[in-house]
Amino acid sequence: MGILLDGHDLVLVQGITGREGSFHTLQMIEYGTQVVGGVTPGKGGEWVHGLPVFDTVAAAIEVTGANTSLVCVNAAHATDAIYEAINAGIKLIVCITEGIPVLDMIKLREHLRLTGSRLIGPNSPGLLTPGRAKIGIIPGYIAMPGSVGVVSRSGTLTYEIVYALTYEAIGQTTCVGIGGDPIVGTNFVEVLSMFEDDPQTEQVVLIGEIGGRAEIDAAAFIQAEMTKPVTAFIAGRSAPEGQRMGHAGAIIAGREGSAAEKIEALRAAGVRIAENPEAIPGLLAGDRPNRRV
Amino acid sequence: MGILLDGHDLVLVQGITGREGSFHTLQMIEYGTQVVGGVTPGKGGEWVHGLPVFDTVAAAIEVTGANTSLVCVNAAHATDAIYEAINAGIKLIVCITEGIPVLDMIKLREHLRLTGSRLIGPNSPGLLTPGRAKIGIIPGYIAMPGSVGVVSRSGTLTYEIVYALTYEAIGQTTCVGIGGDPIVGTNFVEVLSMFEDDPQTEQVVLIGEIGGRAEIDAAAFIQAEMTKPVTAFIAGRSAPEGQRMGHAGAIIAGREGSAAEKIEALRAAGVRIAENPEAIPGLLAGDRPNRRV
Amino acid sequence: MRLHEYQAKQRFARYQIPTPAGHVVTSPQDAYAVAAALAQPVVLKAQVLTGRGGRGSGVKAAFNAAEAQNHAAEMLGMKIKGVIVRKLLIEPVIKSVASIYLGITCDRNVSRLAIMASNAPIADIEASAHLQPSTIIREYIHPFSGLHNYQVRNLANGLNLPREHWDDFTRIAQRLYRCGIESDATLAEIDPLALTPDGRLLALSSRLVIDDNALARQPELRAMHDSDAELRALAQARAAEISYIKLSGQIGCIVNGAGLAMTTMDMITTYGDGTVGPANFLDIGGGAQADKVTAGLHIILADPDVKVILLNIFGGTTRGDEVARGILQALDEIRGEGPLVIRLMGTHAEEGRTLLESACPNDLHVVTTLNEATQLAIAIALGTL
Amino acid sequence: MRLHEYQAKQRFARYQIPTPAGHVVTSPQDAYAVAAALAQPVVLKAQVLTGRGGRGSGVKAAFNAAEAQNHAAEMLGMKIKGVIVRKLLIEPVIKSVASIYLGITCDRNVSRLAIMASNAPIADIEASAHLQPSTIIREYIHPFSGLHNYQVRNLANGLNLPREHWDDFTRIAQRLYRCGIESDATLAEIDPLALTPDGRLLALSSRLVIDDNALARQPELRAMHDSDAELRALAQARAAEISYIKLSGQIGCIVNGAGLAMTTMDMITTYGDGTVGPANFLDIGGGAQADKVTAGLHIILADPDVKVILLNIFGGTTRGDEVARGILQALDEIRGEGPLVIRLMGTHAEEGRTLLESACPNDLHVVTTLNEATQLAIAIALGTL
Repeated sequence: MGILLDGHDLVLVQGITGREGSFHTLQMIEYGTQVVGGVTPGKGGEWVHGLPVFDTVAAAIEVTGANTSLVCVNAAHATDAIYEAINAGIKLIVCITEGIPVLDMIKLREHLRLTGSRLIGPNSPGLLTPGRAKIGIIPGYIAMPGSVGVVSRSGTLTYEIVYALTYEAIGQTTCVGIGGDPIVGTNFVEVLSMFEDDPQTEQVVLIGEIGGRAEIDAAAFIQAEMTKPVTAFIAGRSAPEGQRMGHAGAIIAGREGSAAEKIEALRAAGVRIAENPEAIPGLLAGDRPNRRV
Repeated sequence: MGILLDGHDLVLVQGITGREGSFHTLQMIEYGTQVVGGVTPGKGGEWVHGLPVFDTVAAAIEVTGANTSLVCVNAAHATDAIYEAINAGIKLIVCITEGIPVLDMIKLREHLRLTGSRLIGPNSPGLLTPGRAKIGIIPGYIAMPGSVGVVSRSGTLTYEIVYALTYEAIGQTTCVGIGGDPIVGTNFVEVLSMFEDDPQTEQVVLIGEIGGRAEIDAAAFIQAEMTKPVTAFIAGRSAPEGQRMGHAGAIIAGREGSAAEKIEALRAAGVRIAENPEAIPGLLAGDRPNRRV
Repeated sequence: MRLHEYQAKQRFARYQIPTPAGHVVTSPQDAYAVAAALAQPVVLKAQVLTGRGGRGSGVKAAFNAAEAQNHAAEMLGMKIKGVIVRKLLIEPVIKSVASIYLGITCDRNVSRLAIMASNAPIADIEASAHLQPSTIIREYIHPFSGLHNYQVRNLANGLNLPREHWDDFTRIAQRLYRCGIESDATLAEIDPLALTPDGRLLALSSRLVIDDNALARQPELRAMHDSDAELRALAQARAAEISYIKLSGQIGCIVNGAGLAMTTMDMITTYGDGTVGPANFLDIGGGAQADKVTAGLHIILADPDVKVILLNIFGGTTRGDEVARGILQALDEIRGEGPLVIRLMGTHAEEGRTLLESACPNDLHVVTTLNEATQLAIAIALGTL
Repeated sequence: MRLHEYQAKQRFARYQIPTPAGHVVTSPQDAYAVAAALAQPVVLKAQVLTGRGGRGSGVKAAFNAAEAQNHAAEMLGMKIKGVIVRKLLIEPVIKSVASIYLGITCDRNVSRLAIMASNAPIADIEASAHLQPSTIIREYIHPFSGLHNYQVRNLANGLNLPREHWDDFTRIAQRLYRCGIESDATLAEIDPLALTPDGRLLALSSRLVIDDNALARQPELRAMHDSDAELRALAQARAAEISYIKLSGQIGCIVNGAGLAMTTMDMITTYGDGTVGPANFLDIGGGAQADKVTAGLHIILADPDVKVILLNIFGGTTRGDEVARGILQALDEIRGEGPLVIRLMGTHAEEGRTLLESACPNDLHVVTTLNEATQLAIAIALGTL
């Protein structure tokens, strides 16, 4: 069944009438996700792909019983949409929006601590449980059901690696993009812990990058708490110091956040390190069928 | 032993070098309170009544082991002092300061919810466990040890009533002034609940006034949860609507907050209502000695 | 501290909340000039700080400049609840196709600000903050994360406001919130917020009440206080930092502590039995400082209704003899006339009472209990002593 | 987005943070005039936006106006890390008896802002936010209740700052905090905050870095961006909303997605083995829009170091044939020269690759895997193909 999605997910799309929102709503429906409606303030009463659009999240929940939301709203309005979802009682919120100011995220992070809602992202490709459902923009065709959990801070790099697994017929339980911003709602450790507890997941692939110490914390958690094998790839080994590498969060500050430091910590925790994405399938634990799809 | 003070209270006075701070520190020491030091920023290293003065609460705790604080700081700096106490780990804070802006208290109240600290006040005379200790400015001579818990929103009116009890040789377990502001750290219900749980307390006197619905909430709690008899006095039966009666919190807004409404609710909860303060001793439950002190 | 409507609107304008193009005048001539310049029907609003002013006799409409001048001549100098009208706000009459109430105040019962909106006027927002009539839509504002746009949309939705006005409404609500917060307002309201035939939202009437406790850090707002527009005694009390409220009875009260002051008032009312009552509420604060007693006596002696003064002091940690000396010093400064009942309690109160009795026997009655004090004052007021 | 030091100081001045009386000049003559007017020794600081500018060759002291003019003549027009110096900030030399570092930045590991102070300069505050060297005093700022005065006192206490300066220090720290918050700064620092012989605290050097993501709501700050003072390619990338960093190698990279772009860069570095490397990091964002490919190609073709371009696109939900048509359109617009390796993956990628191969065979190599793409580009750069 995978993590985070539990089969009773009734999904709302905030920003459903936008170009992206509408496109990805269709993709999600086609993949099998139970999308039950959307929210666009001022457009309540319209219909998108046969789904009702509401003015407010509260109204959408009342009618549809939604418990999960994809926030597909531009950066200027994204935190408002997330607060609305939290305060209306949505339990799982996935935000794909890039470019939310860091001071807004600091506040939102604190607010999240005080509520029972979980945020994945922002600046996340979302999450996908192969063959079952997806929330976000991860392309469905790259994945197949299986027993590897994937967690990542990247977007297309994640697709690359998931595709490489699928190409080698190695399926996944759930693929989770936690987002590339310096402050995100859910971190590596939380997702690793879910994979550890998930009976379907047999091993985990972690895709990290430079910046911050999320991977260092992950290494500590893996060493102390995890029984399942972990294979990792860290992007940015050749990145210069002090430069933001595309992702707002991908920056080496002084001695902190370098790929070398992270690789060292993960290795010390018993994690196998891939030199490049295409090397990951070969590093996985166990006897996996090596046939082409 | 009474409530709130547990005999291991090591008290700090924030604002100890001020006129009021210094005066009441001495009064507290003379009453038997274990005052262990004081804080006045910029005056660390001085001594007041033989007690060391520190620049910061953190330093004071480190040296003295203080776990309780009296905030005796003017309104412009009082919330800063309270945040300092909370964040340094002080568990019980009594604030006698009058005139803290309501927007500051709204924020502080929310912050308190998220921490393990309790605030009594602001605009409170403090608390006193007769014959044992006091924190604040309640005069010691008005009280005597006994079995009546007293909780009040007022200052001198509390003295009046405690004195009336003592005059009739009716002693008290603890006298608690929760403060006369619209937003306070600890409300009637919380103190009533402590009295209910306190084995020494046999009955309770509640001194309320117009404004807000703290007494209505108290009535609901008394009806639902309390086994001990409660006697109440509510000030402001003749107060006009829409006028602030001295205390920032004492104002009748529309139909809400009138003495009549409160008296009715308390009566309905089985509380005896005194028509004037001097009538309280006569209304108390049980056979009390009626001799003069 | 209440601001005048024109002051509140000036403040609103700084936060880009749209208001009618108004002007304040102090003479009928200026009223003519302003109305002539506006060249359309106008409304004249008396600027006084008594209760929920700006309504009733304090508001008049005029179709032209001459009529405005006539109204102004009538209104300027008239008294509203005892206060002389010195300023008029003149604004164009605005046509509206819909009226919205929008206000922010503190709901003390949940320790939060509440923003409320309604399609009908709300008579008393502070009361409504807790009471929940179904015609009022309400959102609580989180003290840390503030007012969210979605909350304003919830209000707009509840009001059935046409969607083309949602953005405008959201901007105005956010500005009202910012204005309120940054002004330390305990009440910030627009009543009504009018929807004009050409589709604009306009704050026709506005009200800002500033937290007295925050005036020290709001020097600009404090300076806006117009003590000419409130009762003289209130202005004096404010200056002396004592709390005073005029009532309709004959017994002037000076008490230390708000709860005790209310109790004194209540007992006079009860024992006075409809014939005699308290002339005022007056709280000089927890201590018993001589200068506040002096200021209190000044205010009460100026009240023609007062037949007897009741001074009720519970000394707390202050010694009774010190309190007594303070009272004597105040009486000495004042040299007022009329009977005075003094009830003095607290540490060393007996010494204090002795001091008072020996120093100043004429018309001065020193007692011990609250009951005695009240009943004696009532007897004096009734002339039955 | 970094501000110039003079811009940061203008911003500081608005928040009443005391700074030296500085002026910006663009000519030696003006430098003379400013130094003459200041009538005391001055310091000239080149205003360029390269790394931690305002240090090293970019700073010169002058004892008098003539010397200031000479220095200015030398400095104006010189290059610092490839950027021409066009503006100098001239300030009086300030004597100081003590120097304090004071800075605020985000500690992402605890999701909070941290305010840090030290008696020694902090080389890299963002790194120090998490690392905890004992010479740095630090307080975390609660996102809701903000910076408390007591926290600033804790800093002052830790610095052993004489107490007579605590109030001043607290005011400055609170203003720096407000300035930072209201400017959406990811870094606001004063280094050093000097204590002058006459007992004032003065911000000698200042640094403000604005969150790029917040520029939309900071129009005033966005307008302050000086694209003349940074590398041309950076300014172009900023305008096209793509992320670009110049590196020292020969293979120009255009990739969609930051992680994939870094990975491409890493693989070139590894396989290039010290001989060949990436010429840049360039992320056109998650999608694969033609206009961003065009902008990326423009920037890379202007780089004389580039010998071959590697375009690595993983299409995600975008169809491969659409991506291919976008690339062809971009190439058509650009009409640039030089070899190009294209790796295209994603849905319908094969159709896309076929389209690319058939449309534009000269110097264009279409491949499937990351390994192939990297090694082919390296071979071309080395001339071994």
